[in-house]
Amino acid sequence: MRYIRPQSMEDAVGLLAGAAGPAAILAGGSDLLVRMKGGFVEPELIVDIKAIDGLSEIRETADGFSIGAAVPCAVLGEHAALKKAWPGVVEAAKLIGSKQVQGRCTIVGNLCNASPAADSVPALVAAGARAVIAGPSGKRTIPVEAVPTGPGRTSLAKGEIIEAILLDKRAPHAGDAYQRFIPRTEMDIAVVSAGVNLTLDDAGVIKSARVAVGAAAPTVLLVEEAAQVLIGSKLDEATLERLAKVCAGACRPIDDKRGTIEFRRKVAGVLAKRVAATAYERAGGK
Amino acid sequence: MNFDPRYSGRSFSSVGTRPIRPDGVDKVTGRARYGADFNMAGQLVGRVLRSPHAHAVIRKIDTSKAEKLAGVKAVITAADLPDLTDGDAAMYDILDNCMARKKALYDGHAVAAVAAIDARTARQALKLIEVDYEVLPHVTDVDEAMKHSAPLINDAIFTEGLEEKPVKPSNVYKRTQYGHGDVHQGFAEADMIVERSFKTEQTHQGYIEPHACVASVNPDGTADLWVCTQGHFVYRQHCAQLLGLEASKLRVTSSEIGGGFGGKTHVWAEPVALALSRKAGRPVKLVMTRDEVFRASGPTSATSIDVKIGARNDGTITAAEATLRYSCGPYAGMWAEIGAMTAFACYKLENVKTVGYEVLVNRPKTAAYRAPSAPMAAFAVESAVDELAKDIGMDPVDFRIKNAAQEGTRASYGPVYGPIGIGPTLEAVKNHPHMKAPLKQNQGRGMACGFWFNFGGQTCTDLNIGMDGSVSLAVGTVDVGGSRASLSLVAAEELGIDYSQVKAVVADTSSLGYNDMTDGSRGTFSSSMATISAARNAIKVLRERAAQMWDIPVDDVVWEKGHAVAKGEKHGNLGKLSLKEIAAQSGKTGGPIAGHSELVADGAGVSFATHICDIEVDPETGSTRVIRYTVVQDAGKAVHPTYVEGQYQGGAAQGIGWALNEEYIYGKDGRLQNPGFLDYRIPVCSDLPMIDTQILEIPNPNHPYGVRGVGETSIVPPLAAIANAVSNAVGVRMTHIPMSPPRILAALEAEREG
Amino acid sequence: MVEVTLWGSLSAAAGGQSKLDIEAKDIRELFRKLAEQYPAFEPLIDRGIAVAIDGTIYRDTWSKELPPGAEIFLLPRLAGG
Amino acid sequence: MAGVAVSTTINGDHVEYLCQPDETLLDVLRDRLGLTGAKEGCGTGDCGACSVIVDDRLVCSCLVLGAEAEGRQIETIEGMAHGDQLHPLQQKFLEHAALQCGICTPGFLIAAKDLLAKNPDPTEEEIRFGLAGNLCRCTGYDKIVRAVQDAANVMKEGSR
Repeated sequence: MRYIRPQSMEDAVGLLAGAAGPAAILAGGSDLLVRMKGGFVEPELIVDIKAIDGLSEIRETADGFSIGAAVPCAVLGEHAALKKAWPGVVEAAKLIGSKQVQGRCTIVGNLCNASPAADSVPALVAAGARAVIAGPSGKRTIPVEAVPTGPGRTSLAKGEIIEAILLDKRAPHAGDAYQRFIPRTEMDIAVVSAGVNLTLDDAGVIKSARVAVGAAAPTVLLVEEAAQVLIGSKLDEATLERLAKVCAGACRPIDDKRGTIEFRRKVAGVLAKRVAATAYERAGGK
Repeated sequence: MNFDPRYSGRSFSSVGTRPIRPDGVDKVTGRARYGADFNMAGQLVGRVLRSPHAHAVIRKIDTSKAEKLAGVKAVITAADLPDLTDGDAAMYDILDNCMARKKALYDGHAVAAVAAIDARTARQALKLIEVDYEVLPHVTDVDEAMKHSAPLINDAIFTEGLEEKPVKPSNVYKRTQYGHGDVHQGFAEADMIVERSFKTEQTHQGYIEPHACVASVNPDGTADLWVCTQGHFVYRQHCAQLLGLEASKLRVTSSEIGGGFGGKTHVWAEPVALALSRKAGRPVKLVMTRDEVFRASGPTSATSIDVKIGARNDGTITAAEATLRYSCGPYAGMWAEIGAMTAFACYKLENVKTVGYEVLVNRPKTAAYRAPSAPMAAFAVESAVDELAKDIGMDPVDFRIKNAAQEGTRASYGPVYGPIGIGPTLEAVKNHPHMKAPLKQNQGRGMACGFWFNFGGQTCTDLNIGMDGSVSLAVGTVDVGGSRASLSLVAAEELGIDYSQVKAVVADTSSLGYNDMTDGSRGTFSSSMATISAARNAIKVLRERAAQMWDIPVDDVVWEKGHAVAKGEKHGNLGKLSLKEIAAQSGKTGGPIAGHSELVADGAGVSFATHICDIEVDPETGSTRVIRYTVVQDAGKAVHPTYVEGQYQGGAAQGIGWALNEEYIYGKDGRLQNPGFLDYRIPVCSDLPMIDTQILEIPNPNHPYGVRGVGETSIVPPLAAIANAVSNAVGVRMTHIPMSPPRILAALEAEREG
Repeated sequence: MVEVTLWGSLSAAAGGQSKLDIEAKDIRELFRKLAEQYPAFEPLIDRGIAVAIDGTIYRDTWSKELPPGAEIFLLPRLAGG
Repeated sequence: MAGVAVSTTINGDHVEYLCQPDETLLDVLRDRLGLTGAKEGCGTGDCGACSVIVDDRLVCSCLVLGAEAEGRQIETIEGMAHGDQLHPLQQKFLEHAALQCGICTPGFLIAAKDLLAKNPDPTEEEIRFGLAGNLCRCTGYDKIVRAVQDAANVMKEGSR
């Protein structure tokens, strides 16, 4: 086993692309070290990407925000502009694990771990976030929902590294929100979760919407039909009920140690309603 | 021994105060040494290979590849732990649980172990051990295991306690029955009867410190064991017997212990570590991972309980009956029996009958967990009691007060009670402001009572007085939650000196006589009795020395407030001698001054508690929040009230976790699905409110200061108190613990659908 | 002579009797005579039997006297946490 | 497996060590440096008993590789008191009996120190959520929360 801390993205990509055995990328390590401890992975090479220039920064650009792959989730919560623009994304990132874990874990790691229950992913999907990927054949940018392909699997090719997550600049009258259901108040993995991102017109009518549901299918679901339910409404009671029904219906959950199929369906709808209401309020709707 | 343990009704100057504990500074600076914090020269790392199967015959184990791996110094299997139990069935079960002999009986059962130069090598070696299993059908559910069609776990088990010995073996080890009167007659007299079935899932003590030990066996047959345990003397006996060592040559040192709650009263890894050390010829450190702690140590019983209670319209209970089925893991146990004894212990009953069934399942060997077996029985009984009170239109507290046991009541488990605290705790609850506080929407209030026996047991204590007048107290019960502070207070009280002059330590097995396990809430009860006795013996010596110094008869010297005082007209000018002055002269008056005590601390008074809690339920998700919680419990006499409160709060928190979220979840393959703190959900800080406590002091007549054990009872009422609160919040009776959100939501949906 | 009540699973060891009259002055003598009269008790005594004398439970004080007229219950020895 | 040479700062002291690439910072602290104050309760970041502060961030040392400590500033429980002067949190934990078995105590103290550094005047709810990554099985948290509240008051007065 080797541990290497490259200084440049080129070196990191080269190391990963050239690795003979299994290789792992280390940013926050809060998933990787747990899997190593349990004997589920035994990487031959660990590439620590934290020394790479720019990867530990949040940059505010003309187009929005670029969040480096090595930025711990705790730092997202400390970035006032990001928090103001994308409160749903930040609250999702701040729900992962404990304070201790938030000092280390990253949203890119959360995405690449490819758990259907990952907290930050439904919020990122709802936000329309994109992932910037560096690899042996250059850079590409894809929507975040295209990264996980199933539990523990991603669309990344050998040698590819996500270097940043991009979030758009906010239009006026926009808001997002995220909630998950957990049995305790902290320290749990989402049993089911929902993220909603809304833009309103000047009259408070929803003109665009994205709704994502987590822990309800092998990957996070982007529920187009739910967005259609919301668009054109002012989030009246009937709309919320329809939203709940559509989200519950879109779920393809399983029974496991964290919850039942019936529970996940029902609560997915409940959360979607609650989250939509919060997002609507944040967007300035009443 | 002429020690008089009777309650004296004396007043106190040290006992009842709240000083800082003697081991405190070490614990806040990181210096205190726990099980895994000790190292020896040349130490190896031990690791255990565990069965992935719930039930399998071990056909063959090939360790040859592991033995050849560089850095591996010993590999052992059951063959390295020959059966020396000499027909002692309980010891044989312990041996088999430490290392499976013919069959692996649960997911996590140890089958082999290695000692290697480092953790990585040890892990690799485990992978090189080849075990040939014949996988058998398994059963993990307590009700399923009782069926005739269930896979048989041990074909030598023929249910004991039946009128006739059964012809076929089964998974039911034993049937037991308790009670008196005629329940048929009693139910015939009832105006209202409640009858319900309940289930509770298996929980773990959840101590934060995994089991850890360092074992060193020398070629001359002597050995040392450093271990986190609730009873190092018992561990010595068990390990010596299983390894064929002489007990006196095995020195066991009790490290600081990072929680036990009953789970560190049983040996698991220690005999294995000793066997590895013996084979490798080097010290071996063996520390369980959290996964191993959940899969292989600890858990309490899963249960299935039927309860039937009848009452007249005036609120008098006329009959009470319960059938209790408790899982024991794959070995014999007495868990249902304890449940059957405790179930109705809070009440004055003319007609009562309880039947217990001990059920074998393919889960880890059931271990004691804080008032073992009582919380589940109390959950079933106190739920039914609440429902019955509601059905006849009586306030639940008044209903319980009307039926509460009192001095002279024949307990449902047999004997007649002396002075007890159930009535006073109920009266205190009735008058508590918590009971009158307003509730909001979706909130409910529940209350429930709990009982635990409390134990005493064999206890040995040494009290040595230094030449500077300071006192060292060596005790043999383990300090699991501040007992060194309490025992120092007791020594100071009895000697009449200041707390700061006393320093208590837990002595190792070679430095002190035998002490029973620190269990049954006995630590402070038993060791304080032995400390009082040791102090009285020391005072006798102090008086003799003072008499020598004054050259007067010892009968003329009395001990008052830390001083020898010469009594009588003729000694009027002698004044008094302090403990310090006498100690300073001890070298010239006969040598060191000490007091020893060895006794059986019997007569631990039974203990009762009543809890109140407010719960808020989210009717859309089944989520619960504990809004407010109050514990009222009898302590006899609170020696260090802060640590008594701590016991009340800690027990309540464990009960809250059990009631709401903690459970062992097995897959269809018989494997434990949640062996970690992520999915075995013990309460976190933000889950709980402040836990209010009220200490009642109804003196125990069998202890000089009136002390009763306080450690365990506080976990008994919460399951029922919370179930009653949830029921009052949402109008649905919850009969399955834990009341996790999916279970509550399912119950609510069922109710809505009618 | 004291009257001893056998409780729980213990009565089976005395052939189903739940009450016995035994001439014994202390717990030690009680156990000795029980084992003599009912050999099935011997392993149970080895495993541990608790004696309740007028409501107070004794687990190990074999020297404890049995006062005449006292209510005496034999119970299985229990585990604690 | 090639060892990694690490040069770092622990409790203000310069420290150098060689560790394996898969060895955690917790293993290094406990097994190589003799700093056994941080405890391994789970090894998976779920209990907080191994909490340390790395460059002003509270982390679980079981989820940090020893190799990652290169060039960092690490604070452990062993560095919390100044000489014979206990930190106010340590003193208040003793006074309030905010520990029973004490195995979680080093982790709680480190986490509470980090909490008060970032929020000197926390509400009860902020304390409870701020310490939710640290499990205690003995106390029910009541006395821990009270000790942190009391320490916060003392520290505020001290800084005035």
